[in-house]
Amino acid sequence: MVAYWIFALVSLLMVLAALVAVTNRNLVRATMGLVLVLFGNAVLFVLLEAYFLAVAQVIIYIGAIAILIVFAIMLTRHVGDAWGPAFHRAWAWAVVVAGGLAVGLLFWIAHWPAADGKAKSPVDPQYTKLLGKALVAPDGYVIPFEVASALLLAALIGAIYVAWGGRRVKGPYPQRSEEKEA
Amino acid sequence: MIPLGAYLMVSAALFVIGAFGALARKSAVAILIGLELMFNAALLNAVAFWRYLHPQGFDGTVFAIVILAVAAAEVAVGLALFIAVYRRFGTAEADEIALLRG
Amino acid sequence: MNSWTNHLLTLILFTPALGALVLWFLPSRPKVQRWAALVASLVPFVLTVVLWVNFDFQRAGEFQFIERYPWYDAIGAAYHVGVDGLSLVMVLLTTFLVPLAILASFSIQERVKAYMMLFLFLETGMLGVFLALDLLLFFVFWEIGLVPMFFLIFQWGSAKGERTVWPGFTLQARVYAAMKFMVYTMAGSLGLLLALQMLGLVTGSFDYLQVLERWNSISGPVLPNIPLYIPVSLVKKVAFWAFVVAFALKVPVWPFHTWLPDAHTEAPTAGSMILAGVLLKLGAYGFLRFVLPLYPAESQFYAPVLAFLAAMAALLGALAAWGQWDFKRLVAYSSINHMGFVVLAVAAAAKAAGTEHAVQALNGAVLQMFNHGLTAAGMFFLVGVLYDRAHTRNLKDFGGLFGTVPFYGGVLMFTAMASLGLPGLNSFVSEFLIVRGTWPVLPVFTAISLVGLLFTGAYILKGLKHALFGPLVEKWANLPDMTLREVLVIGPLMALMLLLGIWPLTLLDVIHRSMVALVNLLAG
Amino acid sequence: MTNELLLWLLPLPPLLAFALIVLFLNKSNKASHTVAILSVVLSWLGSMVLFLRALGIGAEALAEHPMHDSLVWLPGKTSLLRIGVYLDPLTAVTLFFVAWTIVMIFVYSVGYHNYGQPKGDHDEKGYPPHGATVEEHGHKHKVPSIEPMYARFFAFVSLFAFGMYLLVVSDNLLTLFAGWEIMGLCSFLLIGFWFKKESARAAAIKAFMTTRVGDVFMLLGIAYLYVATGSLAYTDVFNPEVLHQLAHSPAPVLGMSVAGFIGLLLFIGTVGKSAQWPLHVWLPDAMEGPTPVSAMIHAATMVSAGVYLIIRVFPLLHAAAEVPEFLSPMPIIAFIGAFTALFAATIAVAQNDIKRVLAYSTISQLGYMVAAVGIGAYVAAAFHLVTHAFFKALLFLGSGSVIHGMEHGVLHTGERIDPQNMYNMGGLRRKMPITFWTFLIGGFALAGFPVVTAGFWSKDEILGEAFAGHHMGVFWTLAVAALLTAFYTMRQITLTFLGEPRTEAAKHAHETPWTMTVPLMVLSVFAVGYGWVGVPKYFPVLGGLLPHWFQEWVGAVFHLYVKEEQAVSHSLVPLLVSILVSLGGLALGYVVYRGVTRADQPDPLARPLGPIFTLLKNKYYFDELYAFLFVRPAYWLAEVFTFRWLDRTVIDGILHAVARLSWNLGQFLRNYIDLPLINGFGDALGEGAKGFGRLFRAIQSGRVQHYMLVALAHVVAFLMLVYYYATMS
Repeated sequence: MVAYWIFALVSLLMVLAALVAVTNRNLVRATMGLVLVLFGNAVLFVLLEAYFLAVAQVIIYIGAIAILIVFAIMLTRHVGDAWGPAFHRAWAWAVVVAGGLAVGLLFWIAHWPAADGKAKSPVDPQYTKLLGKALVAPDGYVIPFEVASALLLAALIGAIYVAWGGRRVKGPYPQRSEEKEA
Repeated sequence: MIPLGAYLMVSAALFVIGAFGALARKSAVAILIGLELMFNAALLNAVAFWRYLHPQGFDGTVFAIVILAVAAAEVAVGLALFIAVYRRFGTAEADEIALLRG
Repeated sequence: MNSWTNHLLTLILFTPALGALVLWFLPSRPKVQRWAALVASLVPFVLTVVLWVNFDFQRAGEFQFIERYPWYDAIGAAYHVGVDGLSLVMVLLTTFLVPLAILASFSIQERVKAYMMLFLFLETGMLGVFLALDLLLFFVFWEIGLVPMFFLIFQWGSAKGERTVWPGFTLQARVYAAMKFMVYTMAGSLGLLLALQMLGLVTGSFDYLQVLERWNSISGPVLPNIPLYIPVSLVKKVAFWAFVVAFALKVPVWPFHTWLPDAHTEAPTAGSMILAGVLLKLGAYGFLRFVLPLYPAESQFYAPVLAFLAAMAALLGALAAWGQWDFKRLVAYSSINHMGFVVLAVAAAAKAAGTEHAVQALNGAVLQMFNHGLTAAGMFFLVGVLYDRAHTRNLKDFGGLFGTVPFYGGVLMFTAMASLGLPGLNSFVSEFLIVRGTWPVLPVFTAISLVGLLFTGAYILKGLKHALFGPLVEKWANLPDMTLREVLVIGPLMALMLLLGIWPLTLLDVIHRSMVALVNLLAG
Repeated sequence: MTNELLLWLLPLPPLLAFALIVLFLNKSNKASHTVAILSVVLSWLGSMVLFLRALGIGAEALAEHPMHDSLVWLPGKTSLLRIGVYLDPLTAVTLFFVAWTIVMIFVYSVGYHNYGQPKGDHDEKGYPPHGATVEEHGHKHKVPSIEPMYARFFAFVSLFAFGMYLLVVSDNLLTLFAGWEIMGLCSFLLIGFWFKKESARAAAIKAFMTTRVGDVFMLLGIAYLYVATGSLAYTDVFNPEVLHQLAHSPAPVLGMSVAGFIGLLLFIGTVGKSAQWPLHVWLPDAMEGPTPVSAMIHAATMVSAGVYLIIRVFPLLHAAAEVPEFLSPMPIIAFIGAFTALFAATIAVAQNDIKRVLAYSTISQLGYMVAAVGIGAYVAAAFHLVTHAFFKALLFLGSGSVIHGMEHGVLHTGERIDPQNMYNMGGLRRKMPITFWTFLIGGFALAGFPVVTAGFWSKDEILGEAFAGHHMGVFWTLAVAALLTAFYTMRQITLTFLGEPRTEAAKHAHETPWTMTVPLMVLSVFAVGYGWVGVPKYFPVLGGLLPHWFQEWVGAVFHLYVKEEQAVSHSLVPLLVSILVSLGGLALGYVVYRGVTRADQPDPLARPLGPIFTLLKNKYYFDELYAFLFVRPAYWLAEVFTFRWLDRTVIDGILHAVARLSWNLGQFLRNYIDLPLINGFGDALGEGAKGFGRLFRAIQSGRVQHYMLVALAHVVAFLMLVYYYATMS
């Protein structure tokens, strides 16, 4: 029963935090909203008995991604405290599309028979260990795993390159006045 | 036990909110936040389906892990681009940058 | 002989190119670039002096300091370099002139790094032509020299003026000149390349000495190695003309000369110095090194034709120079006049193979090449000095400068007199030797050339008359005299002009020895 | 010091002075002239030492064993060209007069260029000095000002002196030619000394170009000689065997022997240098230079060089004339000389410029010498060369002194008249006594005043030789020329010094400073005295009193090659003719011109001679003729024909036509082959895609969010579609 309450509370909090994250014009606060959502997600993972993923969620999302966003905001100093409008002019279209999406999804979930089903079996207590083995097993998931690693590495190098790129000073060599003499 | 539909509803709500944010916000970072929300929704979906439909298998978990990795990569590249764009244009308002215009 | 002198020629050949690379990595500040380029060009000069000191003058007719490494072994081409008396003199001229030209280009302000690098590459190209003992290597360097010169004219040429090629198609003068220079030389190289390849195929080697030996000993009605079934004599004639045209374009011989006034006039001052000073000699060198030894019979047969063209160059070059009002173009045409004598001497030597006349004519020709290198470079530099100050080259704009800039006036007078052939200065000796060598062999053409010599006086005096003499044009009343840098450029040139005028044996000794060897080779 | 070393060193001091002045001393007037004069005095000293030593050796011994030293200069396959120094009796006498006149001219230049005078008010480098204003005795007046390019002048004349010494001491034709050309350069520089004057500039160019015509032929002659003999040294070339061989081998042209042809070529050099007809036009214009230059060029050095050359190569000419199968150059030489002598003398009669008269007289006198060589009287030619050098230098320097005095007067009175026009003078004998007396001596020497002047002896000898050799044409031509010479000389003296001053300036003329008068006095001693060394033996009364030193001395040089002339009966006809024309001309000149009293009076000869006088005054229109015949056509040939037409129109035209053809060919290939056929298909394809793209361009806004929006909208639409079909089924 506690689980129900926790679920309800956390879900509500997550939706509210998500709304903060997408509406607040202060990007730091929006990021805080995002962090809250991410944290709520981790809680839900625990409820779903996916402990490894819950830990990964906290470490990767909150520990890395959210921090990265905060850093990015701080690096571009006055973006963080910009006081312009939060949305662009065509935001109404976004509402329409998002609304349509919401209606569609809700409809779909409501009409899906499996939506109110229960879990068929409990989770193996050794599950995390098995998962680890499956990830590196040749007949298991080693290829997706490696592809993901390669993707990460590529993204890392690309990110460094892109962020580093503009540092060179462009334009002609500035001449000193003494060299202009004959 | 909490029905699967509840998780799916939360996930859908997060997804729609994230989509709205990604579509409507001006700031590139805010768009990124919206995208992160959508990723999380997908993640939640994946984990929920695994738990309810196929708890013995690894597909759902691995899928979630891959999503995690992709999200991390996406955010890294996105932020790098953001910084580069900010340096070059002095702004990070996505609607002001239209280099891809045909 | 030390071990490092075994590689002296390679060092001389590639230090300029190496210097150009070093320049690339140095800061782009003009001051740094200029001095670095000067130093880089002085190194080969010092090495040439070392070469001169170590050269065995008793054996000036043979190749010395030979270096040979396989290059395209499959077709018999090698990196093969060496010097005899003729190359030695030409190498000395090149390495002597380039530092002076670089010093003269200190007034260049734009893109100094690129300019200096091109100049140093140019030096390597020119030196390669004089040092190569392999036909393919020779051709490679022959073409290499072309590229930097093209860009020097194209990029740093004079800013003003345009030429209408045909109605409705007008080009900037320097673009026109650069294109003309390029097209002419390429046109000549085409035949040269074909002929060189034919030689390589027939003899199975591109090595100069081997080609020389095998080519001249070919017997039988058709060529070996080539299924052409064309008579040998015809092939030889065609190849002879391919060579002659390529070199005649470069010298240039009338009527292939019209690129020269354009290129010389539009090129930057130092570019003109090198063009007139060294590049023209490549053609004359080609005649001496390749045409005469490879085609003695054809040369002898066609000598009157060549002499006719040379005499026309000497006469019409002088006349056209006299008709100029652009001072630089006047000097440019004077090159045609002077180089005409060189070719005339070559023709006479070909006709009178093996005689005293041939030796005297060739002595004169080689000395004239060197002398013209000095005087033409000096004249172009002095015109450049004037242009730097007045920004015009039109003789009608000048007048009375002898009082305003007496030092410049004296220097110009000296150089002009050297160019005119005043006894006591260098050109006289070579002109005298040429006349002495050609008169008994080709009296009519010598007589025509002597009329040209008369007009040499006319155009030199025209230049002096309008620049130095006459009423002073008010706007030049405060023209500054020569600076120390300019004196340092012209000083060595003048010193050498005087030295060679008074004591020509300094150079003639080595020239004579190698020319005797050449003439003996021709006589068989 | 050995003779040979001294010979080597002889030309060097002036060269050193030139270098010193040009490089270091050009700022100091005093240092410049000190160094220059010191250098020529050194050379003079050396020359005198050598001359005395030569006298000590004696003519015969010296002719057989001349002082000679040489070194290798050019290599050859079989022979080496040597250059060196050489002194035989001819060199010795030449050296004697060259050294003396050069020193005198240098000293004179100091005064002539107003050393010690103030700087001019408006003087400028390149123009003659215009005078300076000074305050004296409480009022301002103008005095001559110092030459603004004083140092430069001494540099140039030093180089000139070097050229002459080099020419004289050479043992071969090559270094002789070097000295010859260096003098040519210096004459160019000195005639154009006031280089901003238009007339001076034109005259300098004219002088250089005209002499260069001769020089080119001469260079060819030298080269030919080198070809033929393998040497250029006098000792080698004038070897009887070599000469014999040269005289007997045919030259390629003109039906001459090699010797004759070479001689003719060398003679053309002389024609240019010694201003013989038809290359005489430059010399009168050369008067644009400062007066000491005129003296240098026309007396002591340059023009003498031409005559010296043909005397030097006389053995060659003689050898050529000895062989009857071939055409001999000698008659040509004699004709040109005699013709020039008369021709120039007639022009001199009608000139008013004091220096111009002397210039034409120089041409005329040089014609005498050339004619003398042409008839084989080389000793007489050499003798006249020497005496003429002395008295003509004297006359030029004297005329310079007159002009200087007149300029003083012009400055003083401010009259705007030409100080060189003789009609503006008159009565100067009282104002400038030293100048007058020395000029008189020089003039009488030129006119050949009997017995006392040097000119008489040398001219008489030429006439005598012509008469004796039965060259009657030459003899009478020269006799008429001598009459005219005496006439215009007296005309000059009368107009300049006698009578009363015709202008204010002439009244205020002034005797010149000692630096100018002393050289005049020294030279007048020679103008009188030098004649006494050449008194012929047959001369009544005086003959035999003095030995005919000159004949022995110079004759000794050539009697190795030239057969001794048979002693002809010495007729008194030439002697009487000589005396008659001299005295008659002088008297006539005085009678005609003593009546000139006004400066603007027409020439007394103008009326009786009519158009002939105009013709003479305009120098037979030779300048105009040459401009029409040679200069303008050559210029047209150069600028219009060669450059504009041949190079620019024909050769470049062909080139451009080829370029245009290639261009058009390329255009054709592009327009009719490439574009329609090959590109047409591709273009159609491309155009289709392009039109398609244009349609869709509108949705390519470039904004990320648009794309996302559209994508999600489609997801929504898709979901709805799925739902629709799901509910339908």
